[in-house]
Amino acid sequence: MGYTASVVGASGFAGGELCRLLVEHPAVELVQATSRKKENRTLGHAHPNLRDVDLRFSTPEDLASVDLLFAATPHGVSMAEIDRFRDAAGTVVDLSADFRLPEVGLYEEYYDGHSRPELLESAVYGLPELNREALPGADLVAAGGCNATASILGLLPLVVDILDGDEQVVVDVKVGSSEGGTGGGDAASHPERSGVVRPYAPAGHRHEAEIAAYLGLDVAFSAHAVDMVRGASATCHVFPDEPVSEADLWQAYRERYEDEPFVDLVAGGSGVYRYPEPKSVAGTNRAEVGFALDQSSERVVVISALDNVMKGAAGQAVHAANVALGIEETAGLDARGLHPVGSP
Amino acid sequence: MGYTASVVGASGFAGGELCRLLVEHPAVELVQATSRKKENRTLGHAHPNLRDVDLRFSTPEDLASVDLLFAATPHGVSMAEIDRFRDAAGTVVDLSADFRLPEVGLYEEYYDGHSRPELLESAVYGLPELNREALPGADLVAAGGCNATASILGLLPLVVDILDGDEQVVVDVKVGSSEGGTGGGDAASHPERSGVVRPYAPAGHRHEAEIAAYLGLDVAFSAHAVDMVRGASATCHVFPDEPVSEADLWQAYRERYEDEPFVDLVAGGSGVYRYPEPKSVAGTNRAEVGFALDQSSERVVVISALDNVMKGAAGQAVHAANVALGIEETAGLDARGLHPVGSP
Amino acid sequence: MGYTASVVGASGFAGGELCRLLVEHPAVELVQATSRKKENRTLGHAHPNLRDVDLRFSTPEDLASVDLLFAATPHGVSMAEIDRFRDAAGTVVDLSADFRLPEVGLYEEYYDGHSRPELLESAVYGLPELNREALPGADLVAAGGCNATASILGLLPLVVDILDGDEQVVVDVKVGSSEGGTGGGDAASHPERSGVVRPYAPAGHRHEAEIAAYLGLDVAFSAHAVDMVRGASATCHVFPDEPVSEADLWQAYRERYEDEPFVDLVAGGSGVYRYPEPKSVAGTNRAEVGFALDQSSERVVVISALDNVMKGAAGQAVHAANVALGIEETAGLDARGLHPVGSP
Amino acid sequence: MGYTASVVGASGFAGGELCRLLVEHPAVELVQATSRKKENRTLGHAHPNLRDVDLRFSTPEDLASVDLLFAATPHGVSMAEIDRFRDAAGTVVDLSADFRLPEVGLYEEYYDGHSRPELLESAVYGLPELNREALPGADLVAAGGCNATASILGLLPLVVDILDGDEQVVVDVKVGSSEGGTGGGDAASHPERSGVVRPYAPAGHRHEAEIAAYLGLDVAFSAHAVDMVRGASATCHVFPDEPVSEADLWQAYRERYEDEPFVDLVAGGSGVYRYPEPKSVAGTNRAEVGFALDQSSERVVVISALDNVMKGAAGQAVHAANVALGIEETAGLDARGLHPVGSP
Amino acid sequence: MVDCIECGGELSLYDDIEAGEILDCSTCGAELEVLEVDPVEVDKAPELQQDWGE
Amino acid sequence: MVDCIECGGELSLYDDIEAGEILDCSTCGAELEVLEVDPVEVDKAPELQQDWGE
Ligand SMILES: NC(=O)c1ccc[n+]([C@@H]2O[C@H](COP(=O)([O-])OP(=O)(O)OC[C@H]3O[C@@H](n4cnc5c(N)ncnc54)[C@H](OP(=O)(O)O)[C@@H]3O)[C@@H](O)[C@H]2O)c1
Ligand SMILES: NC(=O)c1ccc[n+]([C@@H]2O[C@H](COP(=O)([O-])OP(=O)(O)OC[C@H]3O[C@@H](n4cnc5c(N)ncnc54)[C@H](OP(=O)(O)O)[C@@H]3O)[C@@H](O)[C@H]2O)c1
Ligand SMILES: NC(=O)c1ccc[n+]([C@@H]2O[C@H](COP(=O)([O-])OP(=O)(O)OC[C@H]3O[C@@H](n4cnc5c(N)ncnc54)[C@H](OP(=O)(O)O)[C@@H]3O)[C@@H](O)[C@H]2O)c1
Ligand SMILES: NC(=O)c1ccc[n+]([C@@H]2O[C@H](COP(=O)([O-])OP(=O)(O)OC[C@H]3O[C@@H](n4cnc5c(N)ncnc54)[C@H](OP(=O)(O)O)[C@@H]3O)[C@@H](O)[C@H]2O)c1
Ligand SMILES: [Zn+2]
Ligand SMILES: [Zn+2]
Repeated sequence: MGYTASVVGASGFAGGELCRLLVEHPAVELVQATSRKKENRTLGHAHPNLRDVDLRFSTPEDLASVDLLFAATPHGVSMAEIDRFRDAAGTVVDLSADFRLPEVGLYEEYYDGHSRPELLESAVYGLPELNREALPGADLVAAGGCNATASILGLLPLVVDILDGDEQVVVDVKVGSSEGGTGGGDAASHPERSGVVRPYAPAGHRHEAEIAAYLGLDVAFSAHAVDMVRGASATCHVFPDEPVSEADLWQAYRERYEDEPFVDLVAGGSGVYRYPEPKSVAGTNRAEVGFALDQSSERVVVISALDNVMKGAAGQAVHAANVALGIEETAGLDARGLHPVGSP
Repeated sequence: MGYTASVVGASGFAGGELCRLLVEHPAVELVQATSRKKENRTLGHAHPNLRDVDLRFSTPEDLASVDLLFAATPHGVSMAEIDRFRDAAGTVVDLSADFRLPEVGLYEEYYDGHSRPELLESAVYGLPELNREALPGADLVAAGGCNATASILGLLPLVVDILDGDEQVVVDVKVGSSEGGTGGGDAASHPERSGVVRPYAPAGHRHEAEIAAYLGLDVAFSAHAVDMVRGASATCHVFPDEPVSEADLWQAYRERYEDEPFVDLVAGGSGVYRYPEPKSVAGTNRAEVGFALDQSSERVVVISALDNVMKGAAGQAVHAANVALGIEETAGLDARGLHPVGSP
Repeated sequence: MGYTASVVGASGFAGGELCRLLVEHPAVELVQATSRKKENRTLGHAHPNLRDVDLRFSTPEDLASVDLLFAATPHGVSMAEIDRFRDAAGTVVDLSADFRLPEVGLYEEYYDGHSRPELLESAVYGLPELNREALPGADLVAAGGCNATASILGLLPLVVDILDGDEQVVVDVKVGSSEGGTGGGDAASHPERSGVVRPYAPAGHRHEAEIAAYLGLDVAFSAHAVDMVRGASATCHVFPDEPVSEADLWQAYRERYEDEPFVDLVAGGSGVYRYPEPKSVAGTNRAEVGFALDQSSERVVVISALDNVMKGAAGQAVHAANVALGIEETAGLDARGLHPVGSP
Repeated sequence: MGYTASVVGASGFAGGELCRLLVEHPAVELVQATSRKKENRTLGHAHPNLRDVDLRFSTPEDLASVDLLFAATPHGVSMAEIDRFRDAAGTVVDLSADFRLPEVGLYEEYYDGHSRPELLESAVYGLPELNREALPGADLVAAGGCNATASILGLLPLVVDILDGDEQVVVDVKVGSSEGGTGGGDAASHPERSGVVRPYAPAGHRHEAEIAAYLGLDVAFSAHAVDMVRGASATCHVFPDEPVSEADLWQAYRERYEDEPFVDLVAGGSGVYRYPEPKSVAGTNRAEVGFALDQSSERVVVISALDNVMKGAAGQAVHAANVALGIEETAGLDARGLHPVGSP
Repeated sequence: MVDCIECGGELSLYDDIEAGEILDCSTCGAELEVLEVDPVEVDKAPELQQDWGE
Repeated sequence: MVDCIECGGELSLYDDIEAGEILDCSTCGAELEVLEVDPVEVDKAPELQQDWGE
């Protein structure tokens, strides 16, 4: 129990997941979990899986002094509160988009501007598979977005080994309903959201900026809501300038991910589960990555799948914090998936 | 009640849907419905929605003499039985892939060859929106595949008005479990199939051939199983050589579909349902088509949605038969969708 | 087109379904559909299946003068507005609980009291299977609640033929999410509501009063939310004082329901669909009723299933209006269910 | 790593779950996992969550000599193979019904008879909450059935403290699709099984025998399939002879379960999760138990929820083995549930 | 430490608890009002009827 | 130990492996036939086309 930690926005989906991870984390102790609307209630009031945890939500107005603060609040809150967060904790890990993009120009284009642009340069993007070297000692970490994480993990080996960066790439993503957070409104109600294949932001999605910024690759991105709660699956359709072989692909992917503790290659073969699927990794910090090669069209189809609340949010944040603080990377993150499983 | 009809393969999903349509059709009388495994049982034994229909499955060995025969059997059966089918009925509508492709070469490439290649030329592709003129009087109609139909309906206005045919086009399809028919095996069991985003045939899908043959456009096609029973949704990512405007797109789509009784344009706007969604058209013969324009990447994202068992199979087949026989096009096909609805 | 009709509360689930039925009704013309929040928007804005209907929501403040007014508003609205409703229309059909119970005492016990108790006596309970004789000419009809309707239809033949009224009866109901209407709050969001078997009001449910009032039978009622959108299924566990035989049961049920256009007996047999299931009747005005006999425990298990928005609300209301106005009973209500179907 | 273990039937759902638990168990090492159909394939071929486990299925013909053998095979296999199982292992835990009932008469009534009746007396029923004292040192343990376990855990405190044993008790159970195992046939296919509330064995269910045998209470049992993969929820409607109070109930339940590591009391309050729900405990060995009191009808409604593959099968089996062998009870079983979660 | 007056379970408290605050019991979910703080005394809070999903 | 000839991943083997047996690779799922056992040599197995769900 070396480190103390707080979660701001603990009544939300990402915040609840952070609490779940931290109460079992061997090297971190959760000391504060905030919610304005549920102040004084037990964590179990919001999260039935935490009924045994002896902690009540407290107001984000009074932040305890801790080693590590996770902010799992909506876009805009962290920029407004960052000074208070940094006063409260030596290491701040933000799960929102507020410090993810490296340049203020991108915030002006894709969001509503940025009130603390001077911090963007020092904030460290929190995806260890991309940015492991930059994390140790970081005091402001911005965990990647879930769709961007799925896309980046799928494309990274190609970008490193095979692509120039000017290729045509289409990223078609399918996501679960927890991506919208707890306050989803009409469109998120069960009768309206069940059984959908619902395009949302079919063009011009904000995650394009994050992918471009970190991969140096422009992608044409579309996202669709489908009927699951947890999960994001990205199918990347990539058209390399030169034909590639299966062997080239295996080599690029194996080289990149062989030693990654949270990335599994899954491609082809027989049986029911031949390619990455979100339900296989639900509840875990794992990402599955695989590919297929389309001879005729000289296309590589890369598929990646993860749990948006875990590898796409809370799990990645804890992973990044582990690296930042020098804790064992996989500490608190070794849960295994379930089989069979419906739509976790 | 001008015409008599038989359904071969009536215990299957497409065949059951044909029976549902025909028992309510104002100009057609269903006289035979075959199943080998359920011979002598009532239609309601297989299809609970047909419990009131006073007809029993009979063997496909003895075909009644009728005006119209629908074959809703697996790939390969129609080629083997086509002479018997044509002896039994003046008009045969086949729902399988057996007579869909115009050239035997494509069967050799994508399937296991063809035993009756001489019939391919005279078979008429059954998608009225593409091929209405060729249908009247046709005696062998091949209804389009469900994924191909969704793709073709989405892309057709672009191909006619805007594209050259050499553009990069990615078609990313999401489909429901009924597409696999009644005999799905392990992968189709509820525990394994629930909650999935499962790539199947991510590359090299057979529907590419059908799309290429009828649109004259090579597409890079991938299909994914998602958690719904009925429905196919195609997201087509199209990169025109020249930039296009929203106005160009609206004009192309309106021109093509304005007078189509079964195609609705749905794009943008506010509310929960802004783009095509399979659940809005489930149980109907309607297709929804819409698009979004991605300024930065000069991409058109076309979305189309339909019910694979209806517009993608039985509904299209009845529509084609109506046109072939000179019946009112929409006869028997005017069901409206439901709201709210889960995953029909 | 003999009759004109309005729907108050047309943006809701029951109101939208009324609109769907009325725009296809052969003897009724829909002239007004109200919504305060969506005033001036098209019906299709709320209900994607009504995009082709050329009508916009108007305010309930200005009610057109019509023959028939359906009120599909939350509990309490009809009591407050009943005079305006009756001024606007000769026949009012209310879908809420406001006029369902025959005595004001029951409103005081189960609800928050009643502001217009003098109307309770003249209001006619709208379930035709129970109350057909009282409906012709009725000017205030109160359609039954969905859970009460499922329970009453299941138990009615037993009450009429077999039970004394003092037997132990447990009614265990499972319902879909559309029962909660459009404004469900947190518990109705897709992430929280998916995959549940969630007891709500396990004891002391308001529907007990309605069942007791119309069947003269006290039942011990519990309801559970399960993962479907449309549907209510009641399992009634009944312990007759004297042993009964399967033959007694068949006779009682056949006698009661043989001539009912919207009740189907479904019990036993082989195949996949052996007992009543909500998905078989989703989108229709049909109720399925069946039973099994438990020799050892001398229990009759009655199962009934219906679509809560149809037979449990809008369909029943239109059925009752048909009877009240002397229109063909089944007019506008003959839709058939789908197979296969997920969770409509 | 004190003990070695084998799983017979490891390609099935219960067997796969046993493997998942054993590969993480601190005191047990999994050395053999059998499947006839998947011999030589990796465990990951059947169970994608076990892809990293370095073990292949082997034939049940050659059983390794181990300390502990789990049999997760269909009914009938264990009776036939019990001598080979006991030769291979000092402790056998059977998950099937073969050794669950204490008397051969019950097998003759509810099953097809029993080939090894002499073993029934020495077999120990494996539900620790009921039978903890009998387990240490047991060499043949029969884990309880999932529906029986849910029912017994719900009713046990009432039976111990409040009931005589002659009261009317209705048990209405809702279960997920994994209860049917991997080989479910037509009715288990996704299109047919999705969105159901499907009564199966509404009367005369085999689990009645198990409940009666271990609680000394005759219950009227019905089970329904609903749309989830994992989970069993029992609603027990109990009519005590004398009125009981909430305080009596709390006392009975707290007394019985206060110190149970795997039973949580959940009843009433506010928020979304007020009563036991299977999705809250999915993937865990926990059972939730709660109740509500129905003043008017003098009924106690007890609700219990568990994961059929865990507390209802593999988790209970490992728990029983832990007790039998004197290992820490909770070893290998401390996984926490997820929130939000769909239908795991 | 104080017991829940509904179910008898142990209530988890926090340091700066004040009279008038509402707590929930983690077992039975009961909403309890803090009447006194030293020692802590609670009673059932006036119920906020929350009818979800019905 | 031997590498998968499809993806290069390490193949897990078992003691009494025999020529002619079919193994799957746990990474890429490839079906491999055991050609030799000492040392182990594998090749791609003749493919059993399994068309699921299409
Ligand atoms: N859900 C995902 O899959 C996912 C994936 C990647 C990243 N993220 C990011 O994680 C963040 C949280 O997402 P979520 O899905 O967990 O959202 P959520 O469920 O809506 O939760 C938001 C949390 O923030 C709190 N909050 C809101 N406004 C606040 C304020 N002004 N000050 C302090 N606390 C405030 C809320 O509680 P109170 O209002 O009671 O204080 C709640 O606990 C977002 O930035 C999101 O983009 C989410
Ligand atoms: N499902 C869809 O969404 C969809 C969409 C577009 C096109 N289609 C096409 O429609 C056809 C049927 O598909 P489906 O999904 O309905 O399949 P299905 O559910 O498996 O039904 C197949 C039917 O064919 C019968 N059958 C099988 N072999 C036969 C034979 N040798 N001779 C006569 N009857 C035979 C079966 O009944 P018995 O074995 O009892 O005779 C059954 O009634 C396929 O060609 C499929 O590609 C389907
Ligand atoms: N859903 C079911 O399964 C079901 C079954 C049986 C009976 N019912 C009954 O049917 C009624 C409607 O249920 P629902 O599920 O359709 O509810 P809903 O989806 O919430 O719809 C309620 C409708 O009433 C309107 N409304 C609300 N307050 C109003 C007011 N003061 N004056 C005029 N209009 C008002 C709403 O629109 P605006 O606010 O925009 O005006 C909306 O159109 C309820 O009484 C319910 O008990 C429903
Ligand atoms: N699923 C549940 O929720 C649940 C709950 C409580 C108890 N149980 C009990 O657990 C047992 C297994 O259930 P399940 O759902 O896991 O079934 P399942 O998925 O069908 O698995 C059965 C397993 O047994 C093997 N098997 C079948 N016949 C065999 C034989 N003659 N000899 C050796 N192995 C054989 C099968 O593999 P091969 O055929 O390849 O050898 C397979 O691995 C059943 O007795 C069931 O009643 C299940
Ligand atoms: Zn309490
Ligand atoms: Zn390999």
